[in-house]
Amino acid sequence: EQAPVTVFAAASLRGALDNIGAGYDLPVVISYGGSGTMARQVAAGAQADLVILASSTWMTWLQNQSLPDLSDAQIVAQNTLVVIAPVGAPALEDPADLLARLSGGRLAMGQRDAVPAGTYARQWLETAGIWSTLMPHLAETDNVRAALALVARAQAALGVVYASDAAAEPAVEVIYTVPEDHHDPILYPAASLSPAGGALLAFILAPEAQAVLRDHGFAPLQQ
Amino acid sequence: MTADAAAWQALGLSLWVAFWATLLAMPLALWVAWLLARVPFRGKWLLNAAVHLPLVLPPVVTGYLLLLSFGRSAPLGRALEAVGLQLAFHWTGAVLAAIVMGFPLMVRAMRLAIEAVDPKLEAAAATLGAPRTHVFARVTLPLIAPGILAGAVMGFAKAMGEFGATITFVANIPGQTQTLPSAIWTALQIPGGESAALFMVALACLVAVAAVVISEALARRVAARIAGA
Amino acid sequence: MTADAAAWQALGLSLWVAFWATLLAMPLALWVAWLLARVPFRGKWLLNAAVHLPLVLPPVVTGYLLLLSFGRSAPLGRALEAVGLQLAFHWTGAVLAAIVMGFPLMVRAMRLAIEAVDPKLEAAAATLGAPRTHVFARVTLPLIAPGILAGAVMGFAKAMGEFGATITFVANIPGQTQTLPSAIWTALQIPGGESAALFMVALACLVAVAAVVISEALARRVAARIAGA
Amino acid sequence: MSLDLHIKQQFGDFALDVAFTAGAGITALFGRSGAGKTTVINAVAGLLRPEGGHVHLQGETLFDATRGIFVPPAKRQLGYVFQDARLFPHLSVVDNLTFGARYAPSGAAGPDLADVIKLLGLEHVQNRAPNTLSGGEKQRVALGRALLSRPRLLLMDEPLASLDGPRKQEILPYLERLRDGPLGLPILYVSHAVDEVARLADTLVLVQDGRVRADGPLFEVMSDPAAVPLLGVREAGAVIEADVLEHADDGLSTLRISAGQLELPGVQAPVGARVRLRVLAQDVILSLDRPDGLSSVNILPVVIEAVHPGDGPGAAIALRAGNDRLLARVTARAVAELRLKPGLHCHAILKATTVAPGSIGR
Amino acid sequence: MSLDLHIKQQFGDFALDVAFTAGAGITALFGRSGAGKTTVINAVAGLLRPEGGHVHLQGETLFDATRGIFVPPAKRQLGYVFQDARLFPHLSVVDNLTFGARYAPSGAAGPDLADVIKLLGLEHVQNRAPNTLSGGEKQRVALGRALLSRPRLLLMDEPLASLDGPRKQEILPYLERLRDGPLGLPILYVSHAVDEVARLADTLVLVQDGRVRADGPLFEVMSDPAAVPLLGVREAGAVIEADVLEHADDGLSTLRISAGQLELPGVQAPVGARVRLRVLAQDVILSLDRPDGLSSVNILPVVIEAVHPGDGPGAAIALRAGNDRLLARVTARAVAELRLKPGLHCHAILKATTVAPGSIGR
Ligand SMILES: Nc1ncnc2c1ncn2[C@@H]1O[C@H](COP(=O)(O)OP(=O)(O)OP(=O)(O)O)[C@@H](O)[C@H]1O
Ligand SMILES: Nc1ncnc2c1ncn2[C@@H]1O[C@H](COP(=O)(O)OP(=O)(O)OP(=O)(O)O)[C@@H](O)[C@H]1O
Ligand code: MOO
Ligand SMILES: [Mg+2]
Ligand SMILES: [Mg+2]
Repeated sequence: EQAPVTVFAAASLRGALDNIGAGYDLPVVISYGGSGTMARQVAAGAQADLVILASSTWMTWLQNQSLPDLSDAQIVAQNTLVVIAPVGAPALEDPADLLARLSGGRLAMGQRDAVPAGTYARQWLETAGIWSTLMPHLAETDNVRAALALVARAQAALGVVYASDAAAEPAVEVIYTVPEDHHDPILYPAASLSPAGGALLAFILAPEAQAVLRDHGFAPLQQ
Repeated sequence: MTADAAAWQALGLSLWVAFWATLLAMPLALWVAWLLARVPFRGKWLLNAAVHLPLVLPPVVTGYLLLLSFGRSAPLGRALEAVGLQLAFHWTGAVLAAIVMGFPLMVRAMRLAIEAVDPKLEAAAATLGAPRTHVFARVTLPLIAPGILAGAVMGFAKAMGEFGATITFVANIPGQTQTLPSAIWTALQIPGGESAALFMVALACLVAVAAVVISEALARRVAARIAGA
Repeated sequence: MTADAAAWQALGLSLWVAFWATLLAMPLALWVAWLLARVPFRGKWLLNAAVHLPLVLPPVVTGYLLLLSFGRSAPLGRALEAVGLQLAFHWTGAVLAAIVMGFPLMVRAMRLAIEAVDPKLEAAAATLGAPRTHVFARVTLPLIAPGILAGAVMGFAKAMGEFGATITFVANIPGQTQTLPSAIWTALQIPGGESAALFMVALACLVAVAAVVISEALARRVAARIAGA
Repeated sequence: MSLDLHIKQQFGDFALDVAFTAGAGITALFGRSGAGKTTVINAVAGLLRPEGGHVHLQGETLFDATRGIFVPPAKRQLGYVFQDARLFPHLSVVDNLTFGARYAPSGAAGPDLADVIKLLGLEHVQNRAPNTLSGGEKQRVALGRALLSRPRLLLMDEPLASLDGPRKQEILPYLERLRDGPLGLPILYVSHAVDEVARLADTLVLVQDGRVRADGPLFEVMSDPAAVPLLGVREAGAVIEADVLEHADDGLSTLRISAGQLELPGVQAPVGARVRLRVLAQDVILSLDRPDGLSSVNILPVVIEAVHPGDGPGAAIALRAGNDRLLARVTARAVAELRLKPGLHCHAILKATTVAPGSIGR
Repeated sequence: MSLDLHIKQQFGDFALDVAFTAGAGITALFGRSGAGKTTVINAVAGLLRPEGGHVHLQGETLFDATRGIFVPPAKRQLGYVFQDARLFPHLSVVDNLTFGARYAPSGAAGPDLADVIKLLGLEHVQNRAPNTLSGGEKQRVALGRALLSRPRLLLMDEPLASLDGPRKQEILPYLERLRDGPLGLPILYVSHAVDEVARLADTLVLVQDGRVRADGPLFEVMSDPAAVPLLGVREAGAVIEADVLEHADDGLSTLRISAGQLELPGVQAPVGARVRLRVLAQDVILSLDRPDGLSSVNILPVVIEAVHPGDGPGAAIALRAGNDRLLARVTARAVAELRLKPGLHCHAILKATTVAPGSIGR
């Protein structure tokens, strides 16, 4: 029995990261959770070999915690923000039509302050000048996947999620892709806490793993 | 809006939700407690297990099930919305979530109290001519006042603290459905949000202390009446 | 590992955690319930409020506070780890989280039961020469058996369902700290994970039913003994 | 009233099978501890649904096992004074007393709150919690509570057991007035105290080990020497009726019984009324000649009807005094010395103060 | 034993201030409902910590308000038979009975479980739950439970109130044996029943409205005409001592009292023993001449000491028979007709069966 490598990872990596772990030559154990929780747990001494967050701010915070074994952060994945609707919906031509397209329904997205995907969505909507109009029609969830599920279950009319989420859910369709410059870059920084973690990190950065990430809808890394 | 204002807003919503949840759940919880304690019927174990379910299931699942039952795409949810009662993504839904989550606690407290009432006293009331409902209202109910009070405090406290089911069912929309726990959680998701969270945690503690102190004072009055002091 | 195997593993861990949490919490809860019900002391309201806090606080906060107190970088956590007891990120921590979260429920049930015991019976035992501890063990304890049982069921159920505090305190490491609720939540994180989640929800329901049925059977036996049937 | 009942119930190895009918007035259930008295009264109240039998009250079927009829307790309109007081602990004494008032049939006559508080001496405790009452105070409140529900039948399970003598002496006449007054309230009364029973009861039902051993009009059952072992040697005696002829100034009243006249103190009934006298067997002295110069002036000519030697040194002598039957208890030695035998004419000396006067019903 | 107590306690407008000392044997607390009897006994047991006073038992201070001493109930080693039985509902009858056994001082003598079950007639209920017992059965279990804890003082609060006559007749001699046997178990006994008190008590304490009205040796208090209103007219009388001289074959025994001899049935004490006789005032007939041919053979020469006219038609006549005092209750008319007055020599006729024999303690 080989000692497994323990990863603390942002929940939105679930799926892709499982696949990558399965292809690794050591057993990989992954504890998923919100980025903030992950960061705090690692800071509190969780025996993780590798931590992957969905938020640069939390990684910065973690780097400031003076953990002796924590390596420098490296971006392992990137994502794109998309607007989704139940399958069969026509494409969204202009974000200004969003309110009309909701037709009384709600726009599902991550919580604007707490969930990174929600923060990016807010940045975009503010840039597009429709934030205040949409505010009364939001359904803000505690993680992106919950927003995705709301649309998939037709509880919400539309949703703002990551492209990687949309790719995983056959019940939804991407009707709009948000321009990258309308929000902060969506980055997944990782840092290792042990040599084993460093090795896994290298494996994730290798082309084979990156291909898996792309298959799951993540954007190619822009070095 | 400042962080403080948001905190007060969340506190207000939570108090409002907890108030309604406690008020609405009490009669139903009392009825179920009475059924479980005093009425023999087939399938009682099922009701009993159902009452305990919200304890056993992760709150998120309960919230998700609520969404599936009362959401906009569910027939029930649509029917309620047609008569003007929107639950999903609405504070009323937070009330429902709080009711469901607090129900096992309320039922248990009331049931224990009912089971502790000497049936001989109820029999005595019956021989004096009191019909069943009067026996309940004039003998059982006052005697289980401590249990009802305990149930109410537990239900209220749970309603103040409920997070998982609420956020899943009604989301976490500041000013609309962001309860105190949601607001605290939100603050904790932001690096450096601890102080804002701490402030709200302190508010929650204050509410807990107030609820406990008030309920104990009430309980003491009830007990004193019976002890004749 | 297949999804099913993971589900069974999570179930096993949850049962294990719930078992220990219930077992360990009972004596302490009983003691606190007794203090609250029978012993007058200054600052009682504080203990009382403290017991209710885990209800009022969002579970995540409770988990976070546990992490701050018992984490591997906290003095207390380090001290415990030095004597071989690691809590954070360990199943033992899940037990602690379940104890803390279930505590208000257990204390309330037991306290209500204690308050329902006629002090005259305890006085009678004292006149027969029984010292305080014996009065408690031979009179009070058997008479509050229904309340203890109710507290145990509630504590067990809560321990089976606890999510927020647990995932925050011990994380969500499959095979190590991934309880049934954590596994359900994790399953819900991937689209199409509902069926796996549903399977685990069904397992949780089964456990709830079993716990309720067993506890009711026990309660009936106790009641029958007193009724003389 | 007419109460006609038959109760069958098995509790483990205790089998109850009791049947009797009771007319107007007070019916006493008398029997040893564990005989089944409370069980019977519970079945009448509807607190127990017996396994077999029936309960008919004034032509109404309250319970019938074969026809599956069971009227719930709240609909029976009976007042039950429990062996344990069963006061409502959360209500004050007054609120306990008035608990049943609102369910009384509208317009039903009966005592009001003030009467009951006064009679039962509850003035000082009326606003107190039941938990602070003494044992006897609790029992009095329980009695008042039942009375104020204006029942058509009063069930009393040893209601005076923890009351002191003087208080009993106040309450007993009150119960008699309830029975005899315009209400004519019938009472089913469980008691261990033979003197209470003798004073109050019209019908006596002796219960032993779950069966009726003797029942019938009080006079007959009490003066039946066979009932002596059940009633207890010291309590056996006869109950006879008398007419009040005159009340003298010195407090003595003259009463006529079939065998002559008696002079008794403390007779409350008016001249012309019929009263009941209890003559304990042990309080009758037999004299061959009519004695003189005694402080007791009640001397009746009697004829010995039968001599029943007892198990011990005593003998029960059945006497006829006019139309009335008396019982005397003497020693076997006296039987021999005085050569007491059936047919012998002699004199019975009754201590004037030994008879308990009390008005009697119909 | 010596019990020396003073209890001060205020409940609302009820003020209790009771002090008395009791020697060996049985001390009866007698008083009307609400007089404060249970309160006193609770204070002795330690279930109530009074506001003032003290309780000394056999030289040990159980309670002293001024010195701040309060021994908790569990350490007092007293057996308390409660007015309400207070059985442990979760324990069987046997387990209730043996509850206190393990706390009894090791080696303490006393009855064992089998004795108690037999005496109290609990064979058939010993494995049952208290909830299924009848009222009297519960009370018997409560008595047995207290006895089996081997107390050094037994507190009994109307323990026989719901027992039937025959059962009482079995238990009373047993209590006497406890008192008189090698244990010499002292008892503090609350009762409304004068006959119980007269039979059992060595010391009598009359309590009224929270105060002691009279206390002292039973003989003195009972034959004090001033105690008549407290005891109840029908219960007043004297208690005298007698020596057993002989038991005849016909069941009658000859006893000697200071004024002569009496012949009584049912005396259980052996020849040579000292027994106690109760002579109710209403059971004494006065005769100017010595009568003849009576079924009662107990006729004593007496001298009238005093004539106390009562409120009603009766008068209490204090008599001296040898060294003993007797009380007779006659009508005022008889006083006039027979010209009864102090100094008059006459004869007292005592119904042989009216005296309650019972052995007496120290
Ligand atoms: N549930 C029960 N199970 C077994 N036996 C019972 C039950 N209820 C009553 N009994 C028995 O039935 C008998 C009659 O009881 P009941 O209470 O009618 O007696 P009672 O005549 O009222 O006696 P008491 O004068 O002592 O109150 C008793 O021996 C009692 O132990
Ligand atoms: N907590 C209390 N508050 C007010 N009054 C009380 C309290 N406890 C007792 N009393 C009163 O004190 C008096 C004495 O009570 P206690 O129980 O000693 O009477 P008792 O002599 O035992 O009467 P009983 O023969 O009826 O049992 C009663 O009038 C009672 O109402
Ligand atoms: O993976 Mo997240 O923290 O739910 O955006
Ligand atoms: Mg009874
Ligand atoms: Mg009392």
